[in-house]
Formats: sequence, structure tokens, C-alpha cells
Amino acid sequence: MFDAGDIATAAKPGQFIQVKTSDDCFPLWPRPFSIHDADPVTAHLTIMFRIYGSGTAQMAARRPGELMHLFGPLGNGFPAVDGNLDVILAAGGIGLPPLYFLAKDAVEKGLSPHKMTFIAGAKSKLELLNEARLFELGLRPVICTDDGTAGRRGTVVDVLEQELAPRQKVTVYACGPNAMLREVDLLLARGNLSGFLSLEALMPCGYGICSGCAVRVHPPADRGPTDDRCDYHLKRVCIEGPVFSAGEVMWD
Amino acid sequence: MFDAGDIATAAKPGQFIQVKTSDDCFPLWPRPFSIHDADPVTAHLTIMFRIYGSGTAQMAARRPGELMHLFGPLGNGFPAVDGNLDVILAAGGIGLPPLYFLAKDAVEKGLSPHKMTFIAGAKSKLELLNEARLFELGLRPVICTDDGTAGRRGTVVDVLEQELAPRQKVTVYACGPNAMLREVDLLLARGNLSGFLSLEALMPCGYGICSGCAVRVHPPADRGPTDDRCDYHLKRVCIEGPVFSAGEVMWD
Amino acid sequence: MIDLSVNIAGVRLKNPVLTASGCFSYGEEASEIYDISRLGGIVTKSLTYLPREGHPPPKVVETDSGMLNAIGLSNVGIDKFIFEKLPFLRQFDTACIVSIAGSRVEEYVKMTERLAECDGIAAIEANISCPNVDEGGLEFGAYREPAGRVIAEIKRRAKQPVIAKLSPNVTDIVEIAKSVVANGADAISLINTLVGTVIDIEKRSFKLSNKCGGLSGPAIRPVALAMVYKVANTVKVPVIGMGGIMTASDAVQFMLAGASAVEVGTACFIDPMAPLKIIDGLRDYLARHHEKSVKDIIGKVRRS
Amino acid sequence: MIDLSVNIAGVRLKNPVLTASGCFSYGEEASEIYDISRLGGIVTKSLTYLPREGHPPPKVVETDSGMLNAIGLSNVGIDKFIFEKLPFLRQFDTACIVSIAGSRVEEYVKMTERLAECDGIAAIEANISCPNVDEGGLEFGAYREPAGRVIAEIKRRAKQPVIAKLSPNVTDIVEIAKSVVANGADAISLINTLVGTVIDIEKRSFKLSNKCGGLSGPAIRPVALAMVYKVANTVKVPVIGMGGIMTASDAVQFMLAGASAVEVGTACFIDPMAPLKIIDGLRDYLARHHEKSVKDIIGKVRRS
Ligand SMILES: Cc1cc2nc3c(=O)[nH]c(=O)nc-3n(C[C@H](O)[C@H](O)[C@H](O)COP(=O)(O)OP(=O)(O)OC[C@H]3O[C@@H](n4cnc5c(N)ncnc54)[C@H](O)[C@@H]3O)c2cc1C
Ligand SMILES: Cc1cc2nc3c(=O)[nH]c(=O)nc-3n(C[C@H](O)[C@H](O)[C@H](O)COP(=O)(O)OP(=O)(O)OC[C@H]3O[C@@H](n4cnc5c(N)ncnc54)[C@H](O)[C@@H]3O)c2cc1C
Ligand SMILES: Cc1cc2nc3c(=O)[nH]c(=O)nc-3n(C[C@H](O)[C@H](O)[C@H](O)COP(=O)(O)O)c2cc1C
Ligand SMILES: Cc1cc2nc3c(=O)[nH]c(=O)nc-3n(C[C@H](O)[C@H](O)[C@H](O)COP(=O)(O)O)c2cc1C
Ligand code: FES
Ligand code: FES
Repeated sequence: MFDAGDIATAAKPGQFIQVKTSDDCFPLWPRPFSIHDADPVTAHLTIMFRIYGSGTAQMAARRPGELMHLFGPLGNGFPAVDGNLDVILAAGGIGLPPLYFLAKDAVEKGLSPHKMTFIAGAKSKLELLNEARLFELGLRPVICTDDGTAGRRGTVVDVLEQELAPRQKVTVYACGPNAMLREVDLLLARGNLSGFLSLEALMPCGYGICSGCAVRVHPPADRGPTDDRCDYHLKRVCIEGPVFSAGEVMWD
Repeated sequence: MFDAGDIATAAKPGQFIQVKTSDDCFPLWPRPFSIHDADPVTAHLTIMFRIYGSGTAQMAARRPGELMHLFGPLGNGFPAVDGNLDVILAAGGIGLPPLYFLAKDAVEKGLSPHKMTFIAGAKSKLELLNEARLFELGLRPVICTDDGTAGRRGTVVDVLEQELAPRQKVTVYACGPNAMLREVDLLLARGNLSGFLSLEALMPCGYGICSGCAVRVHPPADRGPTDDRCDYHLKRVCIEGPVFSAGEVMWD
Repeated sequence: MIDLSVNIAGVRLKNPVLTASGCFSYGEEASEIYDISRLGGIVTKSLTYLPREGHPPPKVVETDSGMLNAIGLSNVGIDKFIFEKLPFLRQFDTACIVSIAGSRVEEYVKMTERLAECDGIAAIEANISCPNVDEGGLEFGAYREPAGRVIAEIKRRAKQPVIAKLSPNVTDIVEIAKSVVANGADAISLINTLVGTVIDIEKRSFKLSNKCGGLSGPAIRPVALAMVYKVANTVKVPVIGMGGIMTASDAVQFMLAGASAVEVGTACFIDPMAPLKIIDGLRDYLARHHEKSVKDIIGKVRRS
Repeated sequence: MIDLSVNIAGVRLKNPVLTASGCFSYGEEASEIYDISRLGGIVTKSLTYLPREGHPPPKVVETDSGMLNAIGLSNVGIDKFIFEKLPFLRQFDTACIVSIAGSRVEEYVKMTERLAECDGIAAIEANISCPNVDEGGLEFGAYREPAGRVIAEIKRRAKQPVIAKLSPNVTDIVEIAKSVVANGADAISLINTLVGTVIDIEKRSFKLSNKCGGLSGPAIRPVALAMVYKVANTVKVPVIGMGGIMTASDAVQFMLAGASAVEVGTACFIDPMAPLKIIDGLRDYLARHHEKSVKDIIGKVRRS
């Protein structure tokens, strides 16, 4: 949790911040983290992270009270949840933090928690994030693990498929590893359903100036000729994302 | 203080260790620190350091119990103190730690503390190192500061000059910034006195393989022709030093 | 009052800190964060005649104190730049330098002609680090001859001063510098990125879709500084230095080495405010050294 | 049992990890720390005909993820090497590769002739990154012609295989590689250091007495890897890769790129045990990937 001033005031679900994990040039880039919660009154900003490589290890070694360089809020964020439709939030691993924030925001705006199905999955029990806060919101999350060590056995995509089956009109909000999002996207395409996917990417800058985070999307019909005759168009995950509509991304 | 196993057992006064201050490549090189104290029984090794740049800042941020990569003991160390001569130990700033170790060793080997004059100086009171341990050895250190904020007013070299004046046969052991050592060397040359100087240098490796720490010394008479016709000879401070005899070094 | 202004080929910059090509897009994103009029100047992403998407991802990889990019010149193309980006940039009181890149001399020429009609362009920076398709794919900037030729052709049509941006991937950068100056370059900027790569040892494949990319950031600073020093000590035209400049102290190094201005690239990614911090730090340095004008430190490193 | 041995120009190395020239002195210091027979090989500090003191201090400076050195070829000279250092090295069961450097072709020739009489030398590594005084002070290795010529002259006298060590400060390293191979080089090693410098902004002077120095360490790894990849994919002779190799994972990158062996330089300064850790890590990597021989990963990076 950070004392984050304006960032906390402005933060919307699905947005992220860039955190410079060290004061020197190792690692060089800041690291992106979804906003897990933001309190405009106290200016407290919460992120939740898993220790992955050197940047997150450095963050974990920080002590309370230390200063860190934060930058945000960044990205487009999720469109507000439409109360007229059924809503499924599908969180794989570290995809949970932004979806919690989205759910919380929706509940605060008056949506009944019962209209939202929250799927939270991980490879195994050990990697499951703490879902207590979801219960506090009044949600009844469907927990799943690939190996069945907690909740239902199966991937988030498996569970999503089961949950989608009985439904007609539904919007899916998904966040997790890109491999999972790809599966979700295919699932939605098959069912002709709408949804929003929050992508991961390497992010040198986080605010649109480097093109490093770009992802392939289907080229707009009116694009016109390009010098490199690409069959794809590129969008920057940091500024034109991280949230993309289902069907937009050209997966590898 | 480190739990340093064999390093502590082998350590001699005037030797140093290389400390890798970070687990990554910033800063790249390990940093040299004089051995301040070493207990062969407990394997405790003590260094004393001033926060200078990023390496020492990283060291200061370490918590007790953390592992650090140490390498040593390195360097030639001081020749043992000759009990037949008067001895002056002249420590400028961070030159104190190794000279404390030298004095302690001499006392343990039976030399009377009264035969040793210990001068400990710094720019000002704030930068003076804690000299309590010197008193514990039975020494009566002469404290001095450039600005007179503690002890005698004057540099270590000024005080050394005063202390040398009444003496005939004396050996000086000096450690401090190279600028101070240069002055000490000139003083000894003028008085035709013997002494030992522990030099500072940048030390990429610390064990003699890179030549990066080299200092100019007077070429040996039998050197023979060199390709680059240098009027100097180079010695590696890390392995042929850090302790040099008075008169050996060619100062700039 | 400390005077931070410098003069590059007749263009007055209010301070010597520019943002580097490809590291500032076309200014829109940064303008949401701070007042970009505070910058000495802006160099746009390199433009090609037609728009380019660029290489597919992965396009970047982090390295020790550096990064590789294989963006592949993603840009909006000269038309869209002139109609959409330039009018935006004209609103700001900062020198707008347009970077152009091409695979054929013809392309540089066509872009220069288009830019000649435009207002609000302080200078053209010719990025000659692109593969020269007419001569077998080697960079224009790699050899004296093609480097000089493309600059001469640009210069013939240009209404604005022309800055030649050199590639560091050469045996003798001074030779290239002399050649572009002999062919009319009004200033030189350097360095572009060093060619490099990283391999994923688990997948046994290159980490970049394009295999190799360009190395930038602190890792290359010593190389950039040596090249800037050599070039600035040879050519008579002003030199703009870049490569790993993260702080004011880095910028001062380049100016002491002979650069009349600096460009800040990778640092803009790490900290959007980096260029402004560098401007402030430069002022502090000058104050501390009792200098009245930043011009007084240009080239002032002792040579012995 | 995983087979770590490789073959470089007829020399069998028990493992592909060598220590780089100038980063291991003549082996004496390291031999006090560990059993240097465990190394695949040792490359000596570059020798000149007469001994050299080298540049005065400051000779080194730390940079971001790298270091610059301007040692200036401090070495004991060929005579003292043969009489004092070589007998010491012969005690160890590891390939002893002797690096030679000169400012004139004549010098390389004289040293090669002296070494031809000696036992216990596995190969000669010709460091051609030295200023060629006969041709105006540019590095031998900077241009195709002089690089090829000096290798041809060495090769004519050599009793041992000749490894040409290339400089990275060139426009097209593949051209230089082809030239030395055409002139008889039995293997190629690369890269030597990149030219760079650092300025002290308070003193306004260069941090190195020699102004410029050679950049090594992790900072240059991406550049080195790209060059190794390009050269190994062009020439038929074995390539020895180096430049910023700190860990086994770095070494694997170079071998996947096409290097048959690697040299470890700067890493030996940071951690004397680095070469041994790299050997162990290499074995672990091969075990994890179910490879029986390190030879099976050479050049195995996917090209698409
Ligand atoms: C918009 C966004 C929001 C995110 N939100 C969160 C969050 O709330 N909590 C959380 O724990 N993590 C989140 N992540 C992921 C987080 O940024 C990475 O875990 C972090 O950057 C890893 O840094 P590191 O230095 O620890 O690992 P590194 O040392 O950088 O990573 C080790 C390896 O993983 C690869 N890698 C690193 N990051 C990524 C990535 N993002 N995509 C693909 N490969 C990668 C690197 O190439 C490297 O090889 C988010 C990422 C994005 C893009
Ligand atoms: C044999 C030996 C013993 C030492 N013993 C001690 C000790 O007991 N306690 C102690 O506090 N310090 C000691 N030092 C000095 C100590 O090594 C430096 O203070 C330390 O390396 C600084 O590292 P840093 O990363 O904090 O600063 P850096 O960031 O490396 O230093 C900042 C600036 O100071 C310069 N600099 C750094 N180190 C030196 C140096 N050694 N000589 C000249 N310029 C330098 C650098 O070039 C740099 O510009 C010793 C040095 C030597 C050679
Ligand atoms: C992501 C990225 C994109 C770049 N694109 C361009 C470009 O389009 N044209 C150009 O001349 N240079 C381009 N460069 C090079 C920079 O302008 C600069 O020359 C180089 O990065 C060195 O400076 P730095 O270390 O401060 O980044 C790019 C650099 C990066 C990192
Ligand atoms: C201090 C130092 C001295 C060196 N001396 C030599 C030398 O005498 N001959 C040579 O061919 N290379 C020399 N090199 C270059 C290394 O052998 C190696 O090519 C280069 O440092 C890149 O590898 P690294 O990043 O692992 O150090 C030296 C490098 C350093 C750092
Ligand atoms: S991270 Fe730089 S454009 Fe997205
Ligand atoms: S520090 Fe490397 S030889 Fe002394």
C-alpha cells in the first residue's frame, strides 16, 4: 500500500501504475502493477504482487515508510460494468487485483453483488491469492486450481466455459496471463459474446511513447497502404490498453 | 561485523576484504574495506566504513543476518611492529580501522601501548571515527581535526610533524587518503625516516589479475628496456600493497 | 540569471535538452504530464513516407543497464504527421525537429520536399541508420559514401537546417561525420543505438521478433561519450550528443566533451520528468560552478 | 555423464570455459584460490615483445553494468613469459593459450617464432586490437586488409593453432572475420572491448589517464552476442565468444548463438570463482535439458 496522493484520487479499475523498483539502473525499467484498490479520501493506493524476478524481489525487500517512485494512473481501464447484463469476472493468478477493484467499484455504484460471478483461479492452492476481500464485497467467488488443490479442479477457462453455458447475455471481464486471455477470447468468439480482456506486456515506459508494449490487433478497414505491408495493426497495451475488447487482439 | 569463517582466521593487520555490495551488477565491482578486527575463535570479522557512494549506501541498508559475498583476506598487510623502535600510527579519516588492528596485534604480541603514538584525525568532529576502542587497548590517541572542532587543530600530517620532531628512531605506519599519504611520505623523506603507507585505489578485482589498481613506483634498477619506455614502474595496490614502504611510491 | 540557451545551426534552443527520436512519440503523451514548452526541443519519432506498423512483438527487452528495441520504425507516415501531429506540436513554444528515415534516397528526398512546405519545423534530423535497400541493405550511415550522398540530396531540398544522425556501428565515426558535413549537414547528432541481441535459453530463440535490436540506455553511455568527443573535436558544425543520458551529470559530461545540446531517450521511459530534471540539474551545475552561460562549458574537458 | 568437452581448431578443451586475456594475468593469482586445472583453458594477458608498464593510473573506471580499462598492455614481455610464467602454467592440466599483441607485424612475427619453440602452448590468440603504428595508428583489427595480413604472417610461423581475436569497433565484423579466416586463422574469438570514456564533471577531465578505454562487462553483452551470432553463422572455423559473460546462462546464450567455447573476463574480477560456477551451471543446464554433450547446443538458437 502506498501513500499515493493524486494517483489514488484518479484511479479507475483496470488502470495500473509504474513502479520504479530500485534507485539505480538495475532493473532499468519501472514495473507495471494493476491498481488493486484506491481510496480517494486517504490517498491510499493498494497493489498486490507476486515475487517474480528481480524487480518484484526488490519491492518485497522494501520496508514500510520507504519512498518509491510511482507513476500513474495509467491505461484505459475497464468500461464500467453494465448492470443490465450478467457479468462474469475471470481472474487468473495475478489477474485478481484489478478485477477486485472493478467489482468493488460496481458494488459501490449500486450493482448487486449477486449479478456478478467472480472466478478466481491459480495453478495450485499455494499460488491462489487471498480472496477474503471478495467475500467482504458480498461476492461468492468460484475458486479453482489447475491441480485441484483448492476449489474446483480446472483452469479459469474451464470454469468460465461451465459458467457461460447456461447464460445468453453476459459480459466477461478477464485478467490473467496472456495465454489464458487467448483461450477466453476464443471462447467468447465461439459464443459470440462480448467481453474485455486486460493484457500483460513488457512496459518500458507505460505512457505510450516507446511502442515497446505493442500488441497485434486486426487492422482497421480504413488503414490505407503501409510501408511494411503488415497484415496486423499494432496497439500500445499501456495507453490503448491494457483493456481490449474481445475479438480485437490477433493472438500468435 | 561478519561471520566470516576462514577470512577471520587468516586476517593480518593491513589486509582487506572485497565486499560485493549488491546481488546484481550495480555497482559492478566489489568494494575494498580494511579489516578492522578479526577474531579467529568466533570467526567474527569487523570492518568500519563511511557511507560514500552507492556501494557503501547499499551496505548500510543491509540488515543483520543477511548474506553478503566477501572475499579475502587480501593484500600484503603491515610488517609487524618492531618493538625496538618508537612507533607512530597516523590515521586519517577512514584510515583508522586497519591501524587499530595493527595496534591491537602489537599489544597482544606484548608491545607496551606506551611505545605507540596513535594519531587519529579527520576534517571535523563529525567525521571523526569512534576511538573508544583505542583507549581500551591502553593507547592515548592524539585526536586532531582540520577545523579544530575536536582534539588538536590541524591535519594528521601537522600533528605527525610535531610528534616526529623530538624523535630520532621511529617508524611511522600511516593510512588515510592518498593526498595525506603523499604528505606523510615527503615528511619521512625529509627526516630520512622509515615508514609504511597503506594506499587507496580503485579495485576491480582485489587479487592481482586486472592491473586496475596499479600505482606508480620508482622502477627497479635492473628493469631493462620496456616497450613503452616508462619512467615509472607499476605495482598493484591490491596484491603488492596496499602497504608500501616510505619512498617507494612516485606521487603525481 | 544563468543563460541556458544554445544555438544549433541557426536554431535557438531555450535550453540544450531535447527529447530523442523514438523516445517521445509526437509529444502528445508527454504533454498530458507536463508542459512540454519547457523542453529545449523535441525530436519526433522517425517518419517514413508511408506509415509503418513496425515489427511484431516482442519488440523490446531489458538488458543490464540498457534495453534493446526492435520497434521497426512504427510511425504514422509523413502525411498524417503533417496534418495531425505537426499542428499539435506547433502549439508549444519549443523547437520541433522532425526525424526522417527511409530505405531509399528517394524517400528521404520526398519527405524533405513535403516538410519544406511546412511551418513550425525548426530542423530536420536525418536518421541514416536504416537499411539502404538500393545498396544491399547495409545502413546508409555505415559508410562514408552513401551517408554523404543521402545528406547531400536532403540538403538540396531542405528549407530547414539538416541534422545528420549518425550510427555508432561503424569503424570510424569521424570519417562519417566529415563526410556528412562535407555534404552540407548543418549539425550532427549521435549516437543512435548499438546493434545487439538477447537469447532466451529456455526457448532457444531470440527474445526479439526481429532477432537483433538497438541497444540504448546507461550501458552505452561510455561508448556514446567517446564518439561525441571524437566527432566534436573534428567537425566545425554543432554536435548534439546522446546515449544513456539519465541525469544532469550525464548531460554535463556530453557537453564538456563538445556537444552543444543533448537528446534524452531511454531516460524518458524510466521517468517521464527526466528531461525537466536534467534541465534543472544543468542549471544547478552551472550555478555551482559560477558559469553564466551553458555555452561556456561546451567542449571544456581538459585534453591532458 | 554429460560431456563438456569441445574441440577448437584441433585443441581439445575439457570444458568450453576459458578465462579471457587480461582478466587472469598469467594464472598465478587465481591458482592460489582454486585449482585452475578445472578450467577449459586460460588465455594469458596479451604479451608484447618487450615488457610494458602500461598507462599510468587511473587505469580503470566503473560504469553502469560495465567498466572501462586503459591498462595499456602492461605485461612481462615474451622472454620473461617463456622463462617464468610458462613453466608455471605447464604444471596445470588446462589448455594454455598465449595472447600476443603488437604495433608492427614484425612484432607479432617475432613472438610467434619464439612461441613456436615452446612446449605446453595449446594455441596462440592474436589480439589485433592494437594500434598499427605502421599504418597510422588505427587498429590492425579495424580493417579487413591489415587484419588479414597480420594473421597470415603469424600463421606462416606458428607451430600452434592461431585464434584471431576481433575488435568490435568495426562497421562489419563479418568482413573482418572472413578476412582472417581466408588468411589462415584456425579459430576466431570475439569480442574485445568497445571504445568508451567517462568524464569527471567536477574536475572537467577524463577519468582515465589515457582519455579513452575499453568497455567490458554485462553492459556490452548484447552487442557481443549479436556479433558472435553473425560471425558464427558465416565462418566455418570455431568461434569463441565473450563479452559480459557473468553466469552460466550468459554462456549458454553465446553457445546457442554459435560459439564453441566462451571466455570469461570481467566476471573474474567480481567473483574469482565465476569461471567454475559457469562450468557447473553449464552442466546443470545441459542436465535439465537432457543434453548429453555441450556440443549439441552450439548454434542451436532458432532462426525464425
Ligand atoms: C498492466 C499490467 C498489470 C500488472 N499487474 C500486476 C499485478 O497487479 N500484480 C503482479 O504481481 N503483477 C502484475 N503484472 C506483472 C508484473 O508487471 C510482473 O510480474 C513484473 O514486471 C515482473 O518484474 P520482475 O522484475 O519481478 O521480473 P523480471 O525479472 O522482469 O521477469 C523475469 C522474466 O519474466 C519476463 N516478464 C516479466 N514481466 C513480464 C510480463 N509482464 N509479461 C511477460 N513476461 C514478463 C521477463 O522477460 C523476464 O524474462 C502486471 C503487468 C501488466 C502489464
Ligand atoms: C585497501 C583499501 C581499504 C579500504 N578500507 C576502507 C575502510 O576500512 N573503510 C571505509 O569506509 N573505506 C575503506 N576504503 C575505501 C572504500 O573502498 C570506498 O569508500 C568505497 O569503495 C566507496 O564505494 P561506494 O560505492 O560507496 O562509492 P563510489 O560510488 O564508488 O564512490 C564515489 C566516487 O568516489 C570515487 N572513489 C570510490 N572509491 C575510491 C577510492 N578507493 N579511491 C579513490 N576514489 C574512490 C569513485 O571514483 C566515485 O567517483 C578502502 C579502500 C581501499 C583501497
Ligand atoms: C524504443 C526506441 C525507439 C527509437 N526510435 C528511434 C527512431 O525512430 N529514430 C531514431 O533516429 N532513433 C531512434 N531511437 C534511438 C534514440 O533516439 C537514441 O539515439 C538512442 O536510444 C540512444 O539514446 P538513449 O540511450 O538516451 O536512449 C530509438 C530508441 C529507442 C529506445
Ligand atoms: C582489465 C582488462 C584488461 C584486458 N586486457 C586484454 C588484453 O591484454 N588482451 C586482450 O586481447 N583483451 C584484453 N581485455 C579484453 C578481454 O579479454 C575481453 O575481450 C573483454 O573484456 C570482454 O569480455 P568481458 O566483458 O567478459 O570482460 C581486457 C579486458 C579487461 C577488462
Ligand atoms: S510501454 Fe511504452 S508505449 Fe507502452
Ligand atoms: S584490483 Fe585488480 S590487480 Fe589490483
